[in-house]
Amino acid sequence: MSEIKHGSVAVVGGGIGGIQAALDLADSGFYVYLIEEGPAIGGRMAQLDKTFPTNDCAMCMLSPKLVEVGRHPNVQIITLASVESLEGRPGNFQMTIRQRPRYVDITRCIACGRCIASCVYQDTKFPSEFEVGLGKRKPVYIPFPQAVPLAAVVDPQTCIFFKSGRCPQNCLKACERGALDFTQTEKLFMLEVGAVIVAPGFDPYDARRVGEYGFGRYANVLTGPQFERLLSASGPTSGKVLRPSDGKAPKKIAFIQCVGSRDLRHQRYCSAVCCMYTTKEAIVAKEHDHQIEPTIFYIDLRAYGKGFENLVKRARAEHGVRYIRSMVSQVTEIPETKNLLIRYRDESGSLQEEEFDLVVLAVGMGPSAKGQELARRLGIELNEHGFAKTSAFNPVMSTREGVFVTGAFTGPKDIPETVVQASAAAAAVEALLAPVRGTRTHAKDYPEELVPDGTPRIGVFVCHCGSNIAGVVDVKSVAEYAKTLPGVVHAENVLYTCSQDNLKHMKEVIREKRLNRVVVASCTPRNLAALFQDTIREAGLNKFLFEMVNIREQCSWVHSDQPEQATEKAKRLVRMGVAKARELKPLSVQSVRVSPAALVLGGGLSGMIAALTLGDSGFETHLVERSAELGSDLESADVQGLKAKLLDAVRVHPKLRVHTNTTVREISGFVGNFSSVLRSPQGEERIQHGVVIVATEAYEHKPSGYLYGEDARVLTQRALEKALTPQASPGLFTVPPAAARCTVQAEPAEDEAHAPRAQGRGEGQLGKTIVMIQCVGRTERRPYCSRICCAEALKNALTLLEQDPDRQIYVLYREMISYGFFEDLYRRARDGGVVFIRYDEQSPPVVCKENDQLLVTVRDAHLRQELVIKPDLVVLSPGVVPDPYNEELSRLLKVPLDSHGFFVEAHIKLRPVDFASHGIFLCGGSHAPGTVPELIAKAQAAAGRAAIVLSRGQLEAGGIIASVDPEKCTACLTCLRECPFGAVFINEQGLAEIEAVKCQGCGICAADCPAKAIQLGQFEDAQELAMLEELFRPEQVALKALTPSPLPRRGEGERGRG
Amino acid sequence: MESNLQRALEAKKFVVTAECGPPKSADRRVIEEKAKLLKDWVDAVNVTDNQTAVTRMSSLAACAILKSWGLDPVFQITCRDRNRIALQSDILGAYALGIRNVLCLTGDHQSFGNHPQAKGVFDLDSVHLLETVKKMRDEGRFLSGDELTGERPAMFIGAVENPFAPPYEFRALRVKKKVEAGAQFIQTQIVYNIQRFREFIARVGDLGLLNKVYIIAGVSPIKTPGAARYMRDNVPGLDVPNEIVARMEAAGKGIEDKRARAEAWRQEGITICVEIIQQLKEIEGVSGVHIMAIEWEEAVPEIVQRAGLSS
Amino acid sequence: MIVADQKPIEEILQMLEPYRKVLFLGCQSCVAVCMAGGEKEVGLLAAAVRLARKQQGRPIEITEGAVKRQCDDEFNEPWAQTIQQHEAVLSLACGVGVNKLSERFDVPILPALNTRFFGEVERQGVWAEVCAGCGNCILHLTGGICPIARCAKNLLNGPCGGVRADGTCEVSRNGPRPCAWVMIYERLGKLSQRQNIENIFAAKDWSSDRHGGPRKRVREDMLLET
Amino acid sequence: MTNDEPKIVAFCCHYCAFAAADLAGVLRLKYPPNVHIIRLPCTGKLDALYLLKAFEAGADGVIVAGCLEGSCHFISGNLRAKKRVLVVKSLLPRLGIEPERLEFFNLSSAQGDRFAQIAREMTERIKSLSPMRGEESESKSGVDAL
Repeated sequence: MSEIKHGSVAVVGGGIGGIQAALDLADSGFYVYLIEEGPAIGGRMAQLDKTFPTNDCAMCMLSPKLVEVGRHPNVQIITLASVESLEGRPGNFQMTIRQRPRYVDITRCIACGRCIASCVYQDTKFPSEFEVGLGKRKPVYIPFPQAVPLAAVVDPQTCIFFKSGRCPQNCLKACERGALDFTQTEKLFMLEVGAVIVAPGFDPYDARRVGEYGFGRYANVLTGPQFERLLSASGPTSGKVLRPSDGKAPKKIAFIQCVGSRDLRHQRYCSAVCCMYTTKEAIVAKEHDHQIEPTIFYIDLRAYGKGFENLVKRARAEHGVRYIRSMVSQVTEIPETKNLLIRYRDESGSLQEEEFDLVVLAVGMGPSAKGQELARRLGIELNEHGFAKTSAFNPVMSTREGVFVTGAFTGPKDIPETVVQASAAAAAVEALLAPVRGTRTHAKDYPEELVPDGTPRIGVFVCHCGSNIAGVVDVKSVAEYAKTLPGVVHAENVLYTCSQDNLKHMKEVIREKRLNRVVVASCTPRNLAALFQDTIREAGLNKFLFEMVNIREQCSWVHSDQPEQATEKAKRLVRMGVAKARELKPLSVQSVRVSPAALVLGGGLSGMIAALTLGDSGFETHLVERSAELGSDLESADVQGLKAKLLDAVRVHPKLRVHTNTTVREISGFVGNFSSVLRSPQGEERIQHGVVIVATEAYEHKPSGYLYGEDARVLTQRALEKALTPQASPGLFTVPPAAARCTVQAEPAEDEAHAPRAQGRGEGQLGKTIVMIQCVGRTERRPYCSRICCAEALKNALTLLEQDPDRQIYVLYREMISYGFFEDLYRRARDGGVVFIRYDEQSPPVVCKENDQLLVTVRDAHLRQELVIKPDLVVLSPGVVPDPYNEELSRLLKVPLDSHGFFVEAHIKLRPVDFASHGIFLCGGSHAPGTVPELIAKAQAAAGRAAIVLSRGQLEAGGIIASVDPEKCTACLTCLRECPFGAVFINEQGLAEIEAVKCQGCGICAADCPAKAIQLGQFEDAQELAMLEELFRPEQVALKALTPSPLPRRGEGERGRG
Repeated sequence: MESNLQRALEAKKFVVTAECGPPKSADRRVIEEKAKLLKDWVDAVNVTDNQTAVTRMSSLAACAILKSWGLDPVFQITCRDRNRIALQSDILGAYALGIRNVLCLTGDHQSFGNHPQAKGVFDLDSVHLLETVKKMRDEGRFLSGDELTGERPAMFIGAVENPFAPPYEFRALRVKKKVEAGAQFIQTQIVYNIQRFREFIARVGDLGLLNKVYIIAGVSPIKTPGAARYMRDNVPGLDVPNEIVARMEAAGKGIEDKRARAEAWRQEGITICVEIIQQLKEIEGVSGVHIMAIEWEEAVPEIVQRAGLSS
Repeated sequence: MIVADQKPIEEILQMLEPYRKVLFLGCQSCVAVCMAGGEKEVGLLAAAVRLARKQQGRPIEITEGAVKRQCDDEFNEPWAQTIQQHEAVLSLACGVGVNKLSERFDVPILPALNTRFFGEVERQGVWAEVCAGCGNCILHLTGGICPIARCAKNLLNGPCGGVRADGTCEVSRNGPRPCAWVMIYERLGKLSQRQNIENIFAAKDWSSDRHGGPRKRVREDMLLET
Repeated sequence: MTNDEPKIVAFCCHYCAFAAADLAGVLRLKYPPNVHIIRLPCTGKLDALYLLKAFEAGADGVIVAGCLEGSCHFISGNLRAKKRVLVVKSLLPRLGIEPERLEFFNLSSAQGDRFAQIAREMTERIKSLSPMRGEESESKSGVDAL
């Protein structure tokens, strides 16, 4: 296709979704423009304290991604920018960008904060966007400490210079780098891109619009996002939970759910994440302050995702969080105390009033206002709720070809779903732009590495960082001191080590003085070490012959009140750095060729989607299915069209090889180079491949009890679905994937016995009175929510009503899990007269028979009385269980299963479709239950992640990894047993060896090796111990010889002393 | 035939044996007191050999004292403290002192006693010891094959078995091994769980052993509910059903006076013991009971009387 | 593998009391594998001893080293000169290493380890005694489970009455362990070899064990002298 | 380094505690300058030997700071480190060194204030102990000059 011209992509929106999509694309051979409205990327996730369900620190997870995308050679971040228009066609778009001035040159700004300190506004005055109004900022500010790009920004709305034109502009004078530039103006420019990914995210619902809760009027009513900032260690109260009105620690905190959600006056749909984020906030608040008594007011508790139920259990049991099922009608403030009075009906129906110190409103996710404007400019359609319109069968495709949408822009979503969709969108773009992969990216050329001779020749560069360091530390004397240290042949103090002119100077010094080690004493290595390493590499040095000493964040900035002490400390730190540098060794990085093929295990919906996505991206893919046919999980009538399309596409795809009736007997190797033996009735075949995708599905559980299997009028939702002629349009709802397989394969006789009879009755013959029972058999052994059953029941109930509006349908449920837009189904079912009866976990409904009349007895948890229904039909929702084949796959691939038999991903939030073992990815119902669109997105995402490996051709291995000295190894197996990544193996000599590609460089093995046979590059014992020995060495004690002798080594002892 | 016990068993009498623990002193009067107490009530008296590995007066010496008071002692001898040389030497000595019954045991592990630092010998195990005594008696040879140079120790040889420790199916087989090794009678671990004991006897019967060996069931009165609970929870190889614990607990309920309560407990303990004996009597293949009233020998006459066993 | 434990630091310090210059010599074989005497432990122990002595105000000079196998002279020989330059050697080998060094050198050789038993690695960090080196193996009859090593009473015709209801032994140092005879019984059941233990095992000939006196093994054909 | 201020080494995980220390700097929080950070790729790399060597080298206190439990970048490194620290902590009193001189902390990269607080608290804690014997003798001999 000649139209496919540009191997570059515009990603609009710099939240976690946009970042993930940008990284995936940039890592697989595309150049990315990451376009962000605000002054820094990071999005909503950067504002979170912790994330559910694991309560991991949000910033710890996000910050490395921010740095990675910020430094990526194939990502250009464009901040303060918005899309003006999009012309052209897929593969050849012209996007016009409008960029607002920052008034700060980010190539010069070093985020020292002097401009902020010198601003004419002495106090912070304006509400901080990042702190959601709880904290204040000045007109010139740094968005947040970990911001990328890390640079100041001037807000012309509040800056007095822009408002009045009369300002001494102290900031300009204070900036030592000349970074501030008030002459900057708005710019319009055009980008040529092959595709667009739109990820503008959501807007939290404006709590002011829910007037009865008094947000904006009562000081102690906060929103969930605001409370998140209160909990954050880096937030306005340093993580202390304090009331805005008086700064006192609140004791009783009320959380009110569904603020603006599930409400016809506001947003009709469910915001999908609030139940969990509130549960998390309640737990974290309690962890911060044990005095706090959290109470959560909710309608339905929607803990439907992986690990969610567990978090709620812990909240109740371990943290004593009180859950009250009640809609709060009103919040009023007690003027004297600023306490809040909450009026609600308790579960017995009586009106209660309770006083709280603080109220937190769980505001939902609204469609982003900017996103709506963006949609208009991009020419893509929105749905009735104001979110991006997508196809159920391609959840990341917008209504305009070549423009993809992801994350909360397509509907309320949590972080993992957003990350999944981001990877899915990246995969879709990769497939579209496969012909031009690698045409816009560039790799850097470096000179050949010099072979260092044995004697260390160290150069030390001590940074002033303007006055950031030099204002406290006597930088000159530190540099002078460095000159006296053994091995140092050059030391100097530099105004800005990171400046372009200094980097050039550094390279010259390296050449002139034949330096073979470089020490930079400046800021944190977390940001700039890679820059300096790159610089010495340009000068021909191995990049690992570098050590960075942090005398800014960890010295001058924390000891500014003790300049002399800080100077002495800087000397000690430099002495340590030099000591380590003396011991540094060059480390090699090897390239490993990648077998450019993929193995996809499981030929259901997910497997087919993953295989097709990889095939479209140009990679040979083996699709392996145990049974005789593909797609046997796609049973429901409303997905038959999709199934036929997929089967056709798979059949004719030139890159796909389908292996049915096939199992995997053996998988060996590692990322980039797997070798597997496939076994089929035709015999065995060995294939080579670079990646593995596990795409097995989940089954509908086979219920027991409830007269199932004993009476033909008791059937499962799946069987009912088959008996119904579908009326609804595809895409509105979903079916449980692979569910059919259980009934068709595992229990064919029984199921056939049901279905035909049910069908025999045909439309209208299913009976007038129908009872649906949710959460059938959900016990201690299967305590998770299967996520899809409620929507399925609602869909079937609506179909039944459409056939015959006189039907009486009862749905007996524990919690109605109609998250997101499924809430529409719930509302329509209620409006249509479906009776919903909630029962308690402890008293499940009973089905029995009396004179051939079915009887369902249920204790209504709300009315607190027993009801007896005489239905014509009983429909059970037994949930789904993972494929039992997973156990074998788990052993074959050495990947973990959780206690319920679902696969465990590398990281529930940020690597939802990766396994911890590199090169192995997962999707499908066996990862977690999901709807068809959810499973499709996950399959696309897994394919996209896998394509990153395949697209590279070569993998880099080595650098900071562990290696075994075969002379010392006693093959005790400690390392083999301890390695979290399975990187250790016993080689042909019977000794431990570490697979360079698998090693992640944690050093656990090196620390525990009883024979001291393992060392971790860049963190060798000799290097670490040299630092320790030098740290407190009194000046008078003679310096050690240039090459310090480590432990007398066995080899030396034996040979030397013999 | 000089063993009173053997005579009684062969005469199909439902025998009663009791246990006498030697003192942790050199005081022979303790033995004599117990001898007086038991003399008219039992067919033979077992003397324990440093039971639970706590050092006491030698079993051999105590047997000799009982013998002098006209009782028929059963010399318990364990492999824990003696190697094969000492074991055989003590058998010879016992016979010379007129002792005619020997019970061969492996012995409790030293770690449970008052010298946990001791070196356990365990040169032979109980089966080997049975073989050894039998060989000395029947072949006139020591274990090594070396010949005895005169009178042989014509002992009535006994062994023990615990029906209440796993593997349960193997316990009857182990009886078989012991019978083959030379055991003529078996004294069992204390019976509280009659059901399991019946299963054990049935298995022993299935192996055709019931006409080859006399089974004497162990019984023991419980003094307090605490003791019952302790035995239930802490003593490996004892199987005390909850209902027995419950009965003991119920017996003292509502009785304020300490002494009266203790007395009620004792009475209930004896009643339970008597009931168990009565059930054991009904089991075919059980030839008698061995009453282990540890440090409560005065209960023995009452038990024997109430169980209708008095001779 | 020979399993050893490091002696309590107090005992080691007491042993080293008279000395100011000591060689700490580890062994990179069994005791390295069981994490008692390899190079890593040498480093740790040396650092600990130096610290303790510094705290006592009586610094000690320690040279650290490790040899492949202390039970072979040839591996120790390269250290001869170093050994003689020290007042004492603290050996982090099993007792064999200490004996070996003592035979060869006129310097006090001190044991840093308590040599315990022949063991298996049950799981990382747990070693269990499974062979007693009695010199007369009957494992082919007992399903590969040694009653001599794994039964507290070395019973050949077990199990005794001290088996708990869950099949563990009443003698339970370091936590409950399964009764060897219950294990043998179950294992033989799986192998359909229960008949192996239905007959009486003969009393054991302990002369092949260390009870028969210090043992020696000679392979005539491998002797180098004529 | 003043003689009366205890000398402290803090072994910090690159992903959390080291980043938290950076954040403490960004927030300009203050803590005593005698706290020195050594960066590890993960506390899983922390060899127990480093702890003893730190004391040998003259440290009065040692901090080990790894990620929150369950948040280790390398799955289990922080748990391994915690166990090693516990073992050395139990060894210290037997060498004549107060175990309070060594402590393991879990913290996240967002806890800049907590890092500063730990640094201050450890300094105060060690100040409250009597000086290390080795140090005493060194000071007496007048060697300690810095």
